[in-house]
Amino acid sequence: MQLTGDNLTCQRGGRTVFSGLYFSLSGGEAMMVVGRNGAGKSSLLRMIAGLICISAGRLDLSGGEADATLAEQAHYLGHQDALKPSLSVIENLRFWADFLGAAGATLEPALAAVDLTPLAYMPAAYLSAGQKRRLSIARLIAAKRPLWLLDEPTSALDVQSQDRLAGLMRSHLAGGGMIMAATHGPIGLENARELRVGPE
Amino acid sequence: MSAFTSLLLRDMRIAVRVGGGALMGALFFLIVVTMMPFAIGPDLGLLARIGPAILWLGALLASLLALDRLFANDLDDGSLDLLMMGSMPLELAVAAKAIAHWLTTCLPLVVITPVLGLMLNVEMHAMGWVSLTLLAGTPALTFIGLIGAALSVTLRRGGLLLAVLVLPLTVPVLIFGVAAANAAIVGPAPFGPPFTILCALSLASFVLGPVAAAAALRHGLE
Amino acid sequence: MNLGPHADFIIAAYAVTVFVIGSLIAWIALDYSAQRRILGDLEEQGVTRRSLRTSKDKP
Amino acid sequence: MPIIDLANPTRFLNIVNRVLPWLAAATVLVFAFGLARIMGAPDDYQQGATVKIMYLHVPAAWLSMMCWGVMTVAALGTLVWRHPLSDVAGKAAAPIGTAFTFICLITGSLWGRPTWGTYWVWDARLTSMLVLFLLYLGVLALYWTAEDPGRGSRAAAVLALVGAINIPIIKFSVEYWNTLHQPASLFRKGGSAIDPAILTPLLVMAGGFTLLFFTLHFAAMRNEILRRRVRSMRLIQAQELHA
Repeated sequence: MQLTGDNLTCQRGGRTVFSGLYFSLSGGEAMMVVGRNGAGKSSLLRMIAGLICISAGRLDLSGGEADATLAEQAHYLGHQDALKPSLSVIENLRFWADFLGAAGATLEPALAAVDLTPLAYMPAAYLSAGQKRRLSIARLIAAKRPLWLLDEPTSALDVQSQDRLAGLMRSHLAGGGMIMAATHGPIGLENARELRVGPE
Repeated sequence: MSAFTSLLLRDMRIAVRVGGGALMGALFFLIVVTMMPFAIGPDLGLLARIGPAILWLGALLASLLALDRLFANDLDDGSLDLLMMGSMPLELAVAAKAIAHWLTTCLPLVVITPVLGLMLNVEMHAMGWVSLTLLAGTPALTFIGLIGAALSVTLRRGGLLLAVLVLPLTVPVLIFGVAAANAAIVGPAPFGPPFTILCALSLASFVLGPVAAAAALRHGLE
Repeated sequence: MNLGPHADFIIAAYAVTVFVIGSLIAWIALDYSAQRRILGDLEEQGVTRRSLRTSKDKP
Repeated sequence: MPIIDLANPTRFLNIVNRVLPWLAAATVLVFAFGLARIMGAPDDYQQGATVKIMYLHVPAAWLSMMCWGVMTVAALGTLVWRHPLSDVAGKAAAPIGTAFTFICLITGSLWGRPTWGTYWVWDARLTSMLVLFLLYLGVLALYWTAEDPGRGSRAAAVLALVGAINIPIIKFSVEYWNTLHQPASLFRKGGSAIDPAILTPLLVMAGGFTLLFFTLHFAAMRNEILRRRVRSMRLIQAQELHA
């Protein structure tokens, strides 16, 4: 399974954010997208997730499910947590698991993986920023998708939760998954390659 | 549970929980209808004559204004991004949201119509006909309004823009809805033709609305 | 007692009043037992309020 | 008892637990007495037995206005003195006031059918009650929409105060509007000189409704205090697990 970007260009509001970007990522590999503020790290992730159009170039995922688009095989963890405050923790998770992945996914392991099991029936409104982030991460576990697109995944997480996230990412890679993460600092993956976006 | 039903149930659940807007449309409808006699005067004969028209106008405004937050909340908390990444076509996801909205917001409008008709001195049997036309016509309003909701959310503007975009598109629904109601109540034209056209409008918008709204969302989001 | 020709309306008025007040009472009673139950569950899970003083002498 | 004692929700809960059974018993007794008097009350020479609806309609109207008064006082408590129980009192009163206003409207319309020949007439008093009903629904909607109880209470308190100032103006305007369109008034309910045989049961029923209001209000306040405890305990639970 391989994701390749070929001469990618991103234009937003008439401004070229980045151009001529090449990369390739194979199963089991992680890639850190680095660059200055405004260099287009988030734009690149959103482009791969199919949320903004590709101005020029090609994106290709080979070796995945034949009839699924790239966006349907990717998880996107953005700056917002996509949680509804009036729904409980488990209701939020069940909805995204049903919507994004296989119906009837088991949610308990996903909740346990982010250590939210005791709060399963609490409305999401009561959660702290870090707990909301963890619930958002549980979505990646509950619905299986090979490509994880993580935009600043460690924001709002304490050290312990960052370690837990690193463990989850490692086991995702070990299972043949791929990770692309936009980040300003280390997120606990040792063999990750770097992809620099925008000017040095 | 399939993605479609899970989205439908989730939106309905949010609407009826604390902070949701399930009955707000019905409340707005009640207030609009109450305001009318203050402008027109409490003449019961006159109110009975124009009652069906008042009810239709009130239902039109209530069902459109309630659409304002349909996509805006999902945009604000990032859910909209994920809704576009589902394995289900975006058109279906949008349709699920619209159906949930119709069930929680427009169905209550139809249910309280007889009570409001009572206040406007519309006769008992006439109220049944008005409710029936609203039941057949409000899906068209919701699905046409869906397009406006999608357009206004991509521009990150809500409220009046939605009404400005959508109200002209609802003219046929209003014409045939009131025509069908009046035909049933006072005649002399038969009830069948305008009511059939009203149903046809609902069915057509059921197809057109989600397709156009999904297109607006896809092309509008950057 | 003779309610005259409009007995239906009088009975309906009293019935509606009883129904509305009855549902209000039922809602308040159900809400009370629900809140007590949730409080009991939370206390069983070992959650204590910041003002311990008040949680002890609750009936 | 000094009001400051009541500021402590736990103290208030203890008092409510002690007072509520007595209050409920008194309500039942007064209602039983009132209903017995209504049975024996004479019919009106014009309206016949339908005057019996008045014993529900008029007290419900009084109580719906008194309830807004309670909410106004609670609103002052919330906004001016920041009294912890005022939020609770205001929130607990809103649904009860809505229910009484609803009773007033429904009984008015059921009384109107035999009297006027139609269920609803845009008569000045009924219309004012309808506007009051809409105001109540607005307050309920505000509580319903606000996810944070404190913010919702303050918003509803402002609305309650604005409403209290506005209600007399609304009443005046509606009366003006009504006379403008219908110079000949339809039928005046009650009348200036009420027969004591009718007045006594009316006052007894008004007393019963007042007792009922306070019974329900105290019980609803108790629920609201418990609900806030649940909320704060859940927040603590979420916090402890975060650590």
